[in-house]
Amino acid sequence: MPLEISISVQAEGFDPGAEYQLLRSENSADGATAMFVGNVRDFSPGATGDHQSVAVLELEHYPGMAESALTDIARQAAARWPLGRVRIIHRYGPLAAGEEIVFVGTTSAHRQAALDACAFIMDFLKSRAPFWKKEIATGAEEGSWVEARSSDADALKKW
Amino acid sequence: MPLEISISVQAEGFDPGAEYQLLRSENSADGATAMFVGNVRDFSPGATGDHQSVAVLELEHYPGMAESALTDIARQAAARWPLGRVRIIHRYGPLAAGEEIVFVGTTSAHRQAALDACAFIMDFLKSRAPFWKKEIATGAEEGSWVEARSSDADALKKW
Amino acid sequence: MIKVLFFASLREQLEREAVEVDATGLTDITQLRNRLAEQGAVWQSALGNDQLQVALNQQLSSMDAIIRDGDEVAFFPPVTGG
Amino acid sequence: MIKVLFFASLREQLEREAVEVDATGLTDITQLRNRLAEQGAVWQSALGNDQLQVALNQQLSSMDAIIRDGDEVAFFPPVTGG
Repeated sequence: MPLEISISVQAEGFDPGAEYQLLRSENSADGATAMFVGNVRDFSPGATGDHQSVAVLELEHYPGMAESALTDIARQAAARWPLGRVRIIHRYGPLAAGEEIVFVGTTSAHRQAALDACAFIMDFLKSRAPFWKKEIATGAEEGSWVEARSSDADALKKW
Repeated sequence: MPLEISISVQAEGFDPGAEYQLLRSENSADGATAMFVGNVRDFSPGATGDHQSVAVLELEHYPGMAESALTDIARQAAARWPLGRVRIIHRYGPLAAGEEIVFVGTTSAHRQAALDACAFIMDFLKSRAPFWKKEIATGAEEGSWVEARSSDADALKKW
Repeated sequence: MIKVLFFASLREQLEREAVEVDATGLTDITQLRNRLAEQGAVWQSALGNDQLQVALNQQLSSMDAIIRDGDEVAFFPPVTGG
Repeated sequence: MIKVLFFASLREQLEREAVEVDATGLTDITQLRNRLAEQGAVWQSALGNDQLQVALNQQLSSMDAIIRDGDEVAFFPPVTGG
């Protein structure tokens, strides 16, 4: 099957079950499907170790670059592993606790290719795709920008 | 959240979208969900490099041990990574091309934990859970047992 | 008695899913395997495979595991699920 | 002109999403950054952050990348999506 890459940067929600069906549709040559979904957590580890309830996550993005960065990452994954389909969805705008933020789905004839590609895409997305999270705690007016974590930059070194 | 492990060994099909919803239900502490689905491929690479169409896959299992082996693997994963939920489904009996065989879903507060645990479970399931596949080609009466691959045994070494 | 199960290609070769074996004089799984192999060429061949796997009471085991009356032992080829 | 964009905390600190800068005399992104920083203490502080990231024409870039009239340059803090 020729490689199919599909990228969406969108405000609307998505349904991981429907995405799974699209990854599988007319794709019985690929026996392996790996998926990752990131959701808004309702607790955020504070810098001082305390936990604050997050009411809303505000996701800012760089329109245009967000799509092209995700496409680049998908292509890099497809150059490293024999993938059939790659699907990436990333939302922007205000998101409530529990809502889906990101979806990465990969299909391959080989389970390790599908799983590694899925992990690779998430690692690069975390450090290379232009999205920024602001957490707005319950009852707060002002939000606070999420700090980038050095563990995310370190995660790229294993690839 | 206390660890929740759920294992099913069943003849019936399953719906990965519904499994995703169960993994997420009342679980907003875990922002990361990783899933793997294995499906029956319609082509099987033959030993001589030719490709034969697979009409039916017959999955034999060791009742009782199958459930306990999968539970052990899930517990090993939960001992290594901070997981919230682990869900494993493995089917047995006759399966047509394209049908789901196996589902592994993991949730965690950390994406790498969820993804690594999902890959770990699949690797150990492939080499340690008592299931055996027989491929029955289109038009054939007799099936042939799938040979275990040394790459699957090798996959355990990385953990 | 020891309950002995066979799966997949082993079950087909031996044309049976299970046998009961008297535990008298059997200390470990290797001895059980040898006693079964004495039953003929098909048994010798099926159980002589160096890829043969074994489970004792539904846990993956090794051939030198000690067995007792009432145990369940299963022989099978390398697993291929997933 | 060079179109300069700011995102996230940088956009908030500078209280603007974009500015247009005359490309005359500017060879690379560092020079553009220095010229913007001259506009006051807030600019100096926001653009002086050593974690500052930059994209040139919507591709992640380095501060020594050459720029030309018509380019789009974006400054932003480390990304935190996913």
